[in-house]
Amino acid sequence: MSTKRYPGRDAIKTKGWFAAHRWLLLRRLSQFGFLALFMIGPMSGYYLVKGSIASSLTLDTLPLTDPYILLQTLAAGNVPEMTALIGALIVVAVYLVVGGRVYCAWVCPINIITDAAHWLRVRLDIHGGLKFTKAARYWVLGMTLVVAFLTGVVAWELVNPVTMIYRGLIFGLGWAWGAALALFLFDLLISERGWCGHLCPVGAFYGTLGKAAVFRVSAIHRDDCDDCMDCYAVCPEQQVLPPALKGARSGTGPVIDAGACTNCGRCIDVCALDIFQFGSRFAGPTATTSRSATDHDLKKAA
Amino acid sequence: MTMPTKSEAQSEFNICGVFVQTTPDRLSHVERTLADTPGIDIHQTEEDGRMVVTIEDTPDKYASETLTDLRSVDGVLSASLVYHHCDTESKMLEDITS
Amino acid sequence: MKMNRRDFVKTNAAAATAVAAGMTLPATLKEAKAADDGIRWDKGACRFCGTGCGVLVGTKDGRVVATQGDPDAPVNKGLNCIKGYFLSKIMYGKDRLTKPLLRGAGGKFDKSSNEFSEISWDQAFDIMAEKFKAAIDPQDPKGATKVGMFGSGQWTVWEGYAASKLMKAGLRSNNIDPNARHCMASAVGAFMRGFGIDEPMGCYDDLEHADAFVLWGANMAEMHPILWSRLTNTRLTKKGSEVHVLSTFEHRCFELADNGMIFTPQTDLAILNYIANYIIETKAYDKDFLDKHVNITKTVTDIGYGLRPNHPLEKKKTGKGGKLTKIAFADYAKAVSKYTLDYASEISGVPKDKLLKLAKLYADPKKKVTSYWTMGFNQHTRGVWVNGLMYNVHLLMGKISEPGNSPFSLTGQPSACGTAREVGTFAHRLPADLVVKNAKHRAAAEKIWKIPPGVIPPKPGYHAVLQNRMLKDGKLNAYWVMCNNNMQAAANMNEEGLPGYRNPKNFIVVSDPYFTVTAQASDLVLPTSMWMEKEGAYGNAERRTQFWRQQVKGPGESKSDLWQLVEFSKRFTLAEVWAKDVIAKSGYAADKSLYEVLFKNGQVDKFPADPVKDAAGNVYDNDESADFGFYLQKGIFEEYRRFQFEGPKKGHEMAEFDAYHNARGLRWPVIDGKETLWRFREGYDPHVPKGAGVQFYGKPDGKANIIFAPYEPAAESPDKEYDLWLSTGRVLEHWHSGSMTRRVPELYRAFPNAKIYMHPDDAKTRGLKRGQEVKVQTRRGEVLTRVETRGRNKPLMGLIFMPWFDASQLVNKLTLDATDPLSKETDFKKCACRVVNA
Amino acid sequence: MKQHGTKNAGARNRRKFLADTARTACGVGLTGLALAHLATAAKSRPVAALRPPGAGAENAFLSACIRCGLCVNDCPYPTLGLARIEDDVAVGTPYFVARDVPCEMCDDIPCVAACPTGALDKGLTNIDNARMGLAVLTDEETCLNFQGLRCDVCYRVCPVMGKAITLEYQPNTRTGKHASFIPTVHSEACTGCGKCEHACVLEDAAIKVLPSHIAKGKLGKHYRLGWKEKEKKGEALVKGITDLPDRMPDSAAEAKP
Repeated sequence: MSTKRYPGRDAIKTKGWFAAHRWLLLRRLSQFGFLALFMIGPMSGYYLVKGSIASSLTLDTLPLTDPYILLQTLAAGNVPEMTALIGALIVVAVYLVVGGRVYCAWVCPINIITDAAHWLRVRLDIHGGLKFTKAARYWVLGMTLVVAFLTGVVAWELVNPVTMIYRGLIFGLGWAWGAALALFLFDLLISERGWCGHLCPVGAFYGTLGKAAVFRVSAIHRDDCDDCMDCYAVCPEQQVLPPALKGARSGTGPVIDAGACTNCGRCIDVCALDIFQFGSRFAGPTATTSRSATDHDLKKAA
Repeated sequence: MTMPTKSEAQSEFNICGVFVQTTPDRLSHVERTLADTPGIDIHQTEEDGRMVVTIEDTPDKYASETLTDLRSVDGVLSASLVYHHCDTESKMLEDITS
Repeated sequence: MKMNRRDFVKTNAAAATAVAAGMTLPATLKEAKAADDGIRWDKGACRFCGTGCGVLVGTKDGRVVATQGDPDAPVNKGLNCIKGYFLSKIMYGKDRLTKPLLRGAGGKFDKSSNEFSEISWDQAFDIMAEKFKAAIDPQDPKGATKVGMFGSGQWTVWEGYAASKLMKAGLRSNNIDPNARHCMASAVGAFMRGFGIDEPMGCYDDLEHADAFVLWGANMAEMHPILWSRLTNTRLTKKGSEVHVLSTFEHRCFELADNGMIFTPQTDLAILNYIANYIIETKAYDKDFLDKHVNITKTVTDIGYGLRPNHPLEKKKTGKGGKLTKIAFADYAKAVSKYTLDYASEISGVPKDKLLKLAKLYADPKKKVTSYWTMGFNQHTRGVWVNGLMYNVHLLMGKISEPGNSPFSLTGQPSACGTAREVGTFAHRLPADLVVKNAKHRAAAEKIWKIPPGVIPPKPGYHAVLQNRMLKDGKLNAYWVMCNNNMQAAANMNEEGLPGYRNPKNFIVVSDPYFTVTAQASDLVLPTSMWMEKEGAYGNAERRTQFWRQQVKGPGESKSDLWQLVEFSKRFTLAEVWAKDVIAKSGYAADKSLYEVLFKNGQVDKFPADPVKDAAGNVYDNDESADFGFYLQKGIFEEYRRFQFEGPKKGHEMAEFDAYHNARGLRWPVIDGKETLWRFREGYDPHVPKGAGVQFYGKPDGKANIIFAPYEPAAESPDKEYDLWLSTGRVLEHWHSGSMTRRVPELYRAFPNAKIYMHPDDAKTRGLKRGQEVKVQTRRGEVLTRVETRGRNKPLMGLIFMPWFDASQLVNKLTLDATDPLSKETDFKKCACRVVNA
Repeated sequence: MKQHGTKNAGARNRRKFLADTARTACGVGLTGLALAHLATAAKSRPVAALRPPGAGAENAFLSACIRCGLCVNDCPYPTLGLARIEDDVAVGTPYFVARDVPCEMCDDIPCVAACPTGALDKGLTNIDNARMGLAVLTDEETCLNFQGLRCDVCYRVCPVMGKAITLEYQPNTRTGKHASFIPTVHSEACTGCGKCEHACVLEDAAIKVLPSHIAKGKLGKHYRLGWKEKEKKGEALVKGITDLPDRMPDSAAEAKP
């Protein structure tokens, strides 16, 4: 799979800059928005949301708990209070609908860091480095639970950069910025999309949840694909694309049903031909449509 | 595990003020013995057998060891540690006259 | 001598060993000990309370670097309380004042400005003299009633003396009063009424001699910690000894108490009368003693509450003043007979068995009883009465003036006795117990001071509370506050103190080491040297006078109060302050300065400014000697001694100046080189003639007064609107307004902010939680604070306690300026308040 | 992902897959070991770090706390904070250092109420029952009260004053006329709030709150303190024991049984 250095140029040309960055901007807004919700409290003294990404209480009524961390405490031998259980169930329910790894693309602050690392990696033309199998993160996921079980400590949270940075921003950063920097450098210099794409057990956990998610990206106009490869270039989980985009013959797609897809919507942004769009997984595998060539050509020419 | 001997641990330096009670008739004997023991200084002696001595670390003996040995000197009834000072050796050699 | 640390440690080790073994130190070791760490040690007295602990002050490179309790000081034997532990830090707060500050920008005085600018001492005295002169009419026969001074029980002896002399003999104003008015005036009043001479008859040795102790409104555990540890020791080691504690809330002393009693505020009057009644009913009194040494009298009743005359309570009163009428013993017995056990218990809320136990203690002729009291008695609208009722009980039993039998009034300031009381800095007093009202006393003072008759005004000046009222009313216009923090300390700050200071007609000068609340409200702030930055003398509660030498220099341009007073006197010529005929009588030239008349008068300047040395030959600074060219402190002290020996009242004799620099304090009267431990008792007191047994020589007939006074209610009691008693006071960690102790980080941390101590149920019924921010409100103002339902003070329901040390929570915005009409001392312990959610 | 290719390629892919898997397993395994080590190390929290009220033993706490910070948000004082990487306390867990800011022992224990997981035990409803640690007077040689001075700041700041810390009076034999007030901690009442350590006026506190398991000794099961057992029971444990009167010169002074 080759990558172009500046994917999305055509899309900017045809759709305009904003439309070609629509989902990216929304995502950033969402990521910062969540962070802001948490930070307003400690900064202003008026709490809309208390706690952090690990567990929170919104408007003193809605409890939310990260189910992965709760799973770790279960593995560590703790039977949680009802509050945490309810909070985790709510979170699970939400992600079952919107897609598990929506967490990664729309909530997790690390995504901003690793995206930035990737952006720079492309600009600096850095190649190679450490490669991990796509299965690695599931191994890590398993390992965190095993260690929690064996030591009786919610061990992953000692090093988990996701919660660490979130906590840091809300409760005092300390050297947590070091963790952020390390991740950035890791993704930039050592392993392409190494963290979010291969290792992070949080992503693995939500990816597993996301297998059954309702809300999905669909390559609904895949017949129009001109193989420009822009979507591949921007996709953090490229393995999810072929079955949807090129699965017409083998009968897969057009809905991207791989759990690894983060519903980030970048493929929608960068596609000059608007092949992709958000939809429901129940849109059906055959519901692809093709538009007239003229329409297509006009867009390309514009 | 054994205690490190003095020659192994050089960094610190101990000085003890010790009150020694002797049997008055053995006083002069004790005095002579102590005067010959390295690390011991006699500061004061009373006829009733009481002595004030200081004991400091020597290159191969801790003051505490010297103190233990002192107790077994013939004529010594008791030797009580009254004052103990511990500092680094380098600091001990500092000149403090102004 | 060359020496390395090893040799030094060795000699130290040998010296310590020798000492521990009880062997005499050979000369070589002694020398080595003195070589120490370059710290020079000299004796001094603690800066804080009236206990008067002896301390040693260590100075190095011009800075007090360490202190220690003086192991040989008889009061404290090397011990200190936690404030004393931090003495070395009180002079070194980061915000010490180092230059005079004038309200207004650029050195121009502007009363309405919120800004202060630095000026020189010359400029400061210029404007100060201008304002004072503007307020003085030298021809006014009443004297200079528009100038005034508010002084201190923390002044050194000579500072108080110089201030009093400057005001009364120089400026011709009796408007000088010390902050001791807030703490000791009621005790003084009762001493004078009862015995005709001020200050306790006993001494701290009673702490070891007594079989039983009774605390009346004194939280010694916190306020006199070292004395409390002595009392505790006696309780522990003396078989059969007991401790009774009475207070309006439970405090630390209750832990040791065999009989702890919480009474409704103001009912101490009833309890004391009940005890007298019990003693009489059971015929336990010492008839012989009463016949020989006691007159029975009663006082005028319903005398009001010392509020402004237009206050409804003042209009209602039927009596006035403190005139005593002699009555028969039977009349006295009848008067107290109303105070039965039932009545006393009912009105005070103290269970009967406890009251009975207390009464039995006093009535037991075999038990030596020492009673202690402080602000609970003194800060009382019937303070003189209640002090007197205490003496009644002791006099009935003859339990007085002998080891262990002592009614003992403790003091709160280091020199409330030595300075405020003994040198006469009160508005009505002159040195050595003389009073301005008495023509003979005035004449004696004028003679010693070498000033013509008629200089000292005969009418007592404005007392502390009246000064604030007069400032507010614009009748007192030039005002100097020294060595105290009266804006924070005086009651009803919102309605009296602050409007008084900020009255555009007035010019307020404040001398202080720190920028206190009072300094902030003033117009001119003078940077002041404190404690060891000057040569000093304090007199503690057991009549012990203690001296210290100047150890270090004050920071920047700061000057001692003494220097300020004497230097300021140079700004006045006689013509500016005395009437023409008075000057003519004096024989002084009209352009002679007050400095020359009062201080460089051939008497005060008698002693040369030789270097001050201790026994070891160390030389000490004396900035005042250096500036004025003579040993000012010694000159003043020796002139003051003339009052003691040549004045019309005996009993205050002190030793020569130099004796005090050599002694760890001496208890007066010091006669024939001996201290006096128990006064009025033959054998102990040199003034009691042989065969007399006991003689209360302060009174012409040698008899003390039993003074009957009834129970009368407080000025303000809780009602529906303001439903709680508010009592104020201190905590161990902080001393008075906290201007020193709050600058010691460790003490600040130990008790950072004031809070109200409240009964948990009182908090609950108001929906308040422990630690919650609340408003305390009275009819005069409100203060934000926090609720404490646990801890050291445990009030019953219906009363809260709040300490006043915290400049950020000025509790005196709340208090009522009701005073004892006799002593003019404010009742800081009782007013009505409510507590609401902030 | 579907595999396309020849048989050989398939074999190569299988080998590669197996190798990759092995490599990943090894890497993750090693990381796991490191993590386990870290987790074990995290159990030994520094003695100065105290847990909020309601936290159980450190092991149980570390298995339950999800480091969300809700307790910190609800602490009305600047007492609680979440451990940062550099803090030497399990990262992200709430703790306080008594010497800096002690626990103010709120009546309603908001931190416990906020905890979603039970890491802070909801069963704790009376703050007096909290056991965050145990105050220990660690240095009698510098404690001012042991020298006879009247400090007792620790005693007075104690929210359970007179129970958790009492002053035991002892005559000061050196001065002969003062009493020493010896601060004495009682583990049955000390909540470990740390007010005493915070307020200690010494440069280094002479009284410190230590984790209970470090502070407390334990009497052997084989021995009981007779007088305490008797007090507990309210009467002698063994009854019916008689004592004969002692013969005395004067029958009036005869000891009664």
